Amino acid sequence: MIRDSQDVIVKTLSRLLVPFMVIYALYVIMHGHHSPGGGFQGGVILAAGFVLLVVSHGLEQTRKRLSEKAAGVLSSIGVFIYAGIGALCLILGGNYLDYGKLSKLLPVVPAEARSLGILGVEIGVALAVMAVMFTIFLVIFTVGEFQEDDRSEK
Amino acid sequence: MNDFFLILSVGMCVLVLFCLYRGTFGPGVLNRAAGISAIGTKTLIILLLMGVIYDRIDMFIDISIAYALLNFIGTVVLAKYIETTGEA
Amino acid sequence: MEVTLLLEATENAFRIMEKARAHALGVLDTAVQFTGEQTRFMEEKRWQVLFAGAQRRKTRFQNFVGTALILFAFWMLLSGHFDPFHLTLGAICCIITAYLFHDLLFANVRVGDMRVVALRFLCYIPWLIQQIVLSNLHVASVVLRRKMPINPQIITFKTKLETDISSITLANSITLTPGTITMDIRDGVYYVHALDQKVADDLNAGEMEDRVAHIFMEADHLYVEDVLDAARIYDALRV
Amino acid sequence: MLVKDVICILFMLGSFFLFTTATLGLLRLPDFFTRLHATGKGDTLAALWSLAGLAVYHGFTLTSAKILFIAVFLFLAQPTATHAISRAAFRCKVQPWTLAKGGEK
Repeated sequence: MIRDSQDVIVKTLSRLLVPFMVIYALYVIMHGHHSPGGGFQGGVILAAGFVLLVVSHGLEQTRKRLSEKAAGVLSSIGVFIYAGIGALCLILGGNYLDYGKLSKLLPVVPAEARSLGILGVEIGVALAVMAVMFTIFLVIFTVGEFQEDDRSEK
Repeated sequence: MNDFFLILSVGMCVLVLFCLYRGTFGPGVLNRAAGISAIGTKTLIILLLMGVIYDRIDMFIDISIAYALLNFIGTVVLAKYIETTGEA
Repeated sequence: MEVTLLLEATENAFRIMEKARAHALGVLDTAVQFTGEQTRFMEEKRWQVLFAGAQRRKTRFQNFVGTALILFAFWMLLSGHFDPFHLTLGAICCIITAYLFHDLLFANVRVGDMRVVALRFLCYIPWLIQQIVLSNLHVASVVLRRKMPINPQIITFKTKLETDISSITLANSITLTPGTITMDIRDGVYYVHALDQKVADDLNAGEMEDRVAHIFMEADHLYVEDVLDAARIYDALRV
Repeated sequence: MLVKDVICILFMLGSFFLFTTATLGLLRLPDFFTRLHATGKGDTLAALWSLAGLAVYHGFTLTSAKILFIAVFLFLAQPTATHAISRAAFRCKVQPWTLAKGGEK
């Protein structure tokens, strides 16, 4: 169903645009505590970059960079980071996601530790959201293809 | 100056309503897509005007960049889908 | 009588056998030569593969560094925080992104004449903006009249622009200039939807293609042909 | 009234006029391709002008650099989106409106 797009214009423009889009998404993720945005929005833009790559360059080019298996692993890792930071705060004697307690592990004051903790949680959420959105898009877009892949593997 | 921007954004909202007519009743998918991408561009400008009015343009500009990106990707993906299925 | 016939026959047979031997020797010679060439060719090819691999690795590394630098400049434009923490974060993000997308930004680039291309491109932009303003006034004048003076038609023309950058520059310029939209590009043939007869004639003059070819230093070609009606093109596409 | 305010107001009024004509074109023109003429060109230049007006109003900071980045992005992306969707229509064999068969559709 997905074949390599023969359209020169969309292909070239997305080739030039995708790296900048990914950098913008990472900016939205990393500056979540200064400006609007954060994990969820950044993850969605990141997934949109990969979606543009699928639409313009075809599935093979995208699989070289982020395969379906890697997307599955990344979604689990994202949830693990989020829950892990929360549970770490719980172990250190605070509430769930009580970032101030992280200053016992990191060599910084509690305010700084709170900022770092929020950053880590946002990275985790962004990874999970990106991987899940990408997987959903692939599943919808390649409706007829998965069965053929299964057959060839057997 | 703020009043000027406010009047301008209200006028822009009226234009969005007119585009929404094409987006809702336009015969066929393609006319709807054209109307909706026109709405996207106008929304971008309205967001920036809101930023100027509330004096927080450094915040609203990030939202409008994201909106522009998603509008472009939405149009391209819709075009690809229409082309693949072959029914307009 | 029969003896002479027999002798002739044997002579003929010998001659044929001689010829066959010569042929066989010739074939054998060529075979030997060919295998020799084959081995030499294989050897050369092995070296070529080695060199190409080294070359490719070097190009890839250069692409990686170039992409990372450009993206880091973009990050600094976006971020606005210049303390070491945010700069380090940006460097890590740029390295990850450049590792993932190093082959996208610099595909099909001709090295060496970038400065001239950039200069000519900058000179091209004011002309393009003037054309865009004209096009908007054209659309406004069409829309605001009571009876809209339009006569839409599809025109085709063939171009010989080679690189993809130049062809998208031409296509986007056509889309932005008065009364024309690029509908499709197939094998260098542009299908353009024009709003009326006059803009179609303007496009057929081929000024814009000359300008784009001049920017990207490609041979200037223009042969622009026949204004057709839509039905014939659709017939041709149906095949 | 500063000079930059006057420049900004001029740019914004021009862009509003262009937005209005683009919307009128979207409503009035007879078929899909001709409507794309209105939106694809009108919205691009109108958005560029209002972004330029906002950048002038805001002065020379990092934020106006971001505004110029949006302008460059729109300048590249808007014609591409127009092309993509008109190409989809062309490949789906949507018959364009011509003067000869005026009334129908």
